Amino acid sequence: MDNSMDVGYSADDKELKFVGKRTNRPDGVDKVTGRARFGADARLPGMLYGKILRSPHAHARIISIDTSKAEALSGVKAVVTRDDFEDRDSEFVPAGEMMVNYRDMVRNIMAREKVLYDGHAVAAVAATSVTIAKQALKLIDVQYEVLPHVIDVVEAMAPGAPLLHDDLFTDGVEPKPTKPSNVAKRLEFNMGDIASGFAEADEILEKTFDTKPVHQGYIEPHSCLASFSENGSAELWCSTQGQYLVRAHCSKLVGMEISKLRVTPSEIGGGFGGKTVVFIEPIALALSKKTYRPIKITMTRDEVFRSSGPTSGGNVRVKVGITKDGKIMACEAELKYQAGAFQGSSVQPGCMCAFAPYDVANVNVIGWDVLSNRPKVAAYRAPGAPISEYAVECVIDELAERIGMDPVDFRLKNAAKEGTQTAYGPKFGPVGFVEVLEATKALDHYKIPLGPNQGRGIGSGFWFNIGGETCVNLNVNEDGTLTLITGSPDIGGSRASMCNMAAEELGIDVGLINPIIADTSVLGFNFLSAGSRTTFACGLATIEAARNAIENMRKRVAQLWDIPLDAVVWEDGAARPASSNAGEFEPMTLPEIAKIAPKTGGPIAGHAEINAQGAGPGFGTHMVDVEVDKETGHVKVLRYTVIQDAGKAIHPSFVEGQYQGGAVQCIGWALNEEYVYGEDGRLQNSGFLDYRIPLASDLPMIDTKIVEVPNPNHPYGVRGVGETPIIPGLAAMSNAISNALGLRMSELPMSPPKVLKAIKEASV
Amino acid sequence: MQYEAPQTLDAALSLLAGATGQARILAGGTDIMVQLHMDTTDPDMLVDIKNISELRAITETDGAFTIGAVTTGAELGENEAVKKMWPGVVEGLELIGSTQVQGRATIGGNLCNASPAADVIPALIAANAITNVVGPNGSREVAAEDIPVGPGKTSLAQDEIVVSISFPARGARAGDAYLRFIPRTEMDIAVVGVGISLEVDEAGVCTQARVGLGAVAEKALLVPEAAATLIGTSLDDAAMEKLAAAISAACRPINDRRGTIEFRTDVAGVMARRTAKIAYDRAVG
Amino acid sequence: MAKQHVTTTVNNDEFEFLCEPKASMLDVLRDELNLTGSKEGCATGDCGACSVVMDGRLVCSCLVLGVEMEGKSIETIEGMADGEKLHPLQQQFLDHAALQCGICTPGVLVAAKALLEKNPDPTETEVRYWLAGNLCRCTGYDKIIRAVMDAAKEMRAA
Amino acid sequence: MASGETEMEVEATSVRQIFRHLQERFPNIKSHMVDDIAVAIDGTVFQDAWLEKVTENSEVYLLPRIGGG
Repeated sequence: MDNSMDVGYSADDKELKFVGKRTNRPDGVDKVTGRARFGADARLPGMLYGKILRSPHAHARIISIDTSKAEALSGVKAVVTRDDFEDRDSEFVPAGEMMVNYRDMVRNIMAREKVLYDGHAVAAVAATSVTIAKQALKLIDVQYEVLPHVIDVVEAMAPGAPLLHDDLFTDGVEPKPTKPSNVAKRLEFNMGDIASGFAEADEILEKTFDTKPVHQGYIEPHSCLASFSENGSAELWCSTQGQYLVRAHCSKLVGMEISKLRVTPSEIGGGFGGKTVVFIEPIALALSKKTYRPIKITMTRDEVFRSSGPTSGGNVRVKVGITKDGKIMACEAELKYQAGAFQGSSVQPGCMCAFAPYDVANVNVIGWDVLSNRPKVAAYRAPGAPISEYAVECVIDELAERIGMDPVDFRLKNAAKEGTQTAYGPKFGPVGFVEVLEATKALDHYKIPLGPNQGRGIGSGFWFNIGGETCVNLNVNEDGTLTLITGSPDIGGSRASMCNMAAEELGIDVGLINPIIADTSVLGFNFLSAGSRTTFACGLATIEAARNAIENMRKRVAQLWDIPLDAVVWEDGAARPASSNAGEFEPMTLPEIAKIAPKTGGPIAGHAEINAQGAGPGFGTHMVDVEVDKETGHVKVLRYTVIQDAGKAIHPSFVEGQYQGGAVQCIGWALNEEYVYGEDGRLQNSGFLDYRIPLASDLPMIDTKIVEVPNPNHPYGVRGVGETPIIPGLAAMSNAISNALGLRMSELPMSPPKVLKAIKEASV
Repeated sequence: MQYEAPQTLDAALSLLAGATGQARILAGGTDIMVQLHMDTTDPDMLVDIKNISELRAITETDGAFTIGAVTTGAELGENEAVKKMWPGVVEGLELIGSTQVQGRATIGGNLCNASPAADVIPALIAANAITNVVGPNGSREVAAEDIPVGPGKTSLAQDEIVVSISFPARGARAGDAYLRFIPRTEMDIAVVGVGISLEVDEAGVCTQARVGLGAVAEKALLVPEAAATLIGTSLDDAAMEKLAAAISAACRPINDRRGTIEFRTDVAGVMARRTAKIAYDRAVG
Repeated sequence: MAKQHVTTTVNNDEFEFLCEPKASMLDVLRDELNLTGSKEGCATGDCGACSVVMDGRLVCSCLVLGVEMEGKSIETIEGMADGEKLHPLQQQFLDHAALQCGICTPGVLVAAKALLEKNPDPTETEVRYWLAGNLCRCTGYDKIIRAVMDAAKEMRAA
Repeated sequence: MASGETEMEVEATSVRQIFRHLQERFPNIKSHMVDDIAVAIDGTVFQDAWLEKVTENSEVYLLPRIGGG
């Protein structure tokens, strides 16, 4: 991107008409009438149904796969197994989200030498009906040699643990190990002198925390519809956070040129990071390539839990030293994160975020990326950060209590601000943590007296936010309306935000802009709707496209008026002479310019192809009041407030929505959500009955306070808001329960059996 | 699979009697539909009994209620007379699942599904409810606690149908209640469930009591030794402690994804005390 | 597996179709009648995304057999708006931004409508418990509850 | 950084030039590591920005790429 892009004006110096307003959501009516088409809502003539055979074992060698009986069943049109996917070399390539190793990915979508987790795909069938496809799966004979398995992260690191890959040697340790293990990687971040930092501390607290893997829990199961043509090209419709990443992965896994695969994103029924990778899409393409018929695959809810990409569970040791007046002197942490069956957990961002909210001179963070017989993890909102920051925020809270300091004051005293050196690299630019904490202190919520068995907890959190590759086209239509074409799936109202920004730039009514989410053939590469980038990065591109369209319209008018381009300005949706010196001209409105466009050089559009840089970090704090039933361990959430720096809320309703949704995901993660495995290594709660996400009846209203400390790298100051809200709540909940009970818990979820056990142990 | 929806009890009985292979009765379907989806049941015939009028009726004779087996939670919740007399039974049925499930799930279905954690069964046991069963050889009466024999297993033959459930008439100073423990506030399967029905004399002393206990054994249990701790008391603290102890002693739960042995045993006692208090307050009036 | 002939009414339109005895009403609505507004989130009655009203009762269409639709009257999300006029609940959901991804929205709206027909003046707690079987992962329910309360108010005033 | 070095001065006018210096100085750095690195220039984070300008006194930090959910 051209970083010198003239930002024009800051959010403060002009009355904004649409930015910051609660405008109508362009896709809203379709979504309240059932018309909107999500992943499973597509169908094509001649369509076949795909079903996937999945491993019943946590860990087993595949001796043989016999598909002959299935293939012989009437109505079965194709069967694919590992033999239908070409092996890939082990090579890490950047593919957007994280570094990707296609050797692993080809094994994750279809097991090769071994099955590595309960639910790992082994074969897939295409048939004329779902019923026949399911029958065919039962006819596939897979011979397994069952191997010992390991589920827990600490057990997986122990010597002698069952090995998932005998060619995995820990990266990042010296000397390089000669024996394989389940530990893929060690990483370390250092700053200052940790030993002398602790030496200067008056109080030191060291504790170890445990969290369980949780699932993003989007309500829409993965679904796709693939159609391969005899000419070697293919179309793919799917529910994804990034059609371009789907295209990149699928073209590689299926073996086709990128230009020949056209991916259309459906409306997406939730993702939260879980729809940033591919599972069923390459399989549908492979089945379609065999049959030249459209193939639809929709996961069941059971498959979503067993076979998609939940997030890591983690084991985190934190040690923090402070002076008696509350200055943090040294911070140390060791993070062990589950990656699942293949390397690549979110331990790295977990390490980077751990102490980022605080201005500390001496920091040491060590991370371990650990494999076990679970599905390969995917991102889940601020991947890695909630786990490490939960542990840190619990320790911070307990230390504040020890020295008798208010938990908000303690954080304020140590809060990162502009110029603070982080342990992961940069010094912060302008950030809003202090403003967030001051807004927290000012809340009425903070002053409400608590009753018996009630407690209040605070937690804070940090996420980087990101930019990335983005393309936007803005077509000026002949009637003066505009079509805004972006490549970022709208996962929570982003179309409305884009229209707000475009309308603000163009000086026209927001209702004149119709936004479209494009398929991969329309625009250049767009990164995912993830990492809290969409409003920031797609917003930047939208603004640039709007300014480009304005410039093109000014050019036409300058030519018509026969005056220089810089003598034509754009104001309130019309081209006007810059001053009376430029000449006497009636302003030309956008519709007027559009109407005569064919006669002034042809259609008018604006466009932007950028790699958005300079995302602004996001800080947030959650405050929660709970009441604990001391006889049962049941926790009731009484009040909840989210305070977060948005930079600028382009559409406040959807910013609040991100805060509220993130907070409730925190409540679920903190209280009840967890993957439960049996002794046999099989998942025991692969449905919404026993994977207990919060219900409407479990919750109070979720109050929000939007703080706005503008990001200087965005014309309106946007930071991005989607990730940060899932970080602070885990510790806030833990600290609230601790406060209610007068004891400290150090594991998640704080489900009733665990809370009751903690109460009983404390009373002994 | 063949689906039949007979209009009369006789037609239903002859379908069941004539079935080759496995025939299952479809009431509200909130369990069978899940089993069909998960491929854990594959019956040859489903006999939908919801169109049979005797199975839908709610009648009262001198304070004794008979509730048709396919009465749904939503329907029972709208019946003020039953709610007044047997609030605990209604609570048990109404706690099952969501509003949506309430529109389907039936009292007879919940009983015959024979889940150890079924919500209505402890309440039925406490209420001393009698199940009216018909089969090819005529009708018989079975105590509610004798219907389930293990997880998903009943004492009924494949060709028998539960027509209705009868509740005895009782005195003015009587009350019942059902409470369960779940991790959330709705939608969960009971980790522990306790139904208690009792009667008191004019002085507020408990004269009769029955206690049903769910989710802590292979089937819902009648716990007479727990009931005995209440009789002759005004549910004072000492009696409540004895009740909790008796309940915990009756528990023989398992560790599973919903709770631990230790937790279930503890919380069963807590739930029993709370349930008894509600039932007592209702009895005293 | 012999299919059975079923005649039913959906959103006041009569339909006839042949139904596999094991197919759920949700499968029939989506695959036979092309009414894809009802969503499958779980197929086990745990998420409420497939909520419809059958003969006046709110049910999960995944927990009803397609063959049970015989002679019944079904209301789905597709029948909620009156021509181009949205139902007050639909409009309030838009005004409150009570949806993010929108996958749970049809089920929530159908369930909320059933509530307001039964209880025009529900408390917040009553709304929360009525909607406990409608999972939403995006919103934290806050704006949904506000939208339902405001729609109730609007409908009472009408 | 390799061989325990954590700070160095390089002459460069762009991010790409900094990466080239690094690879010359530490030949063991694999190309994917360079691909997997973001930079912070005077407090602002840049990812995949080879052509981004740095000035004489720019403070440049290397950090891992960041994704998100």
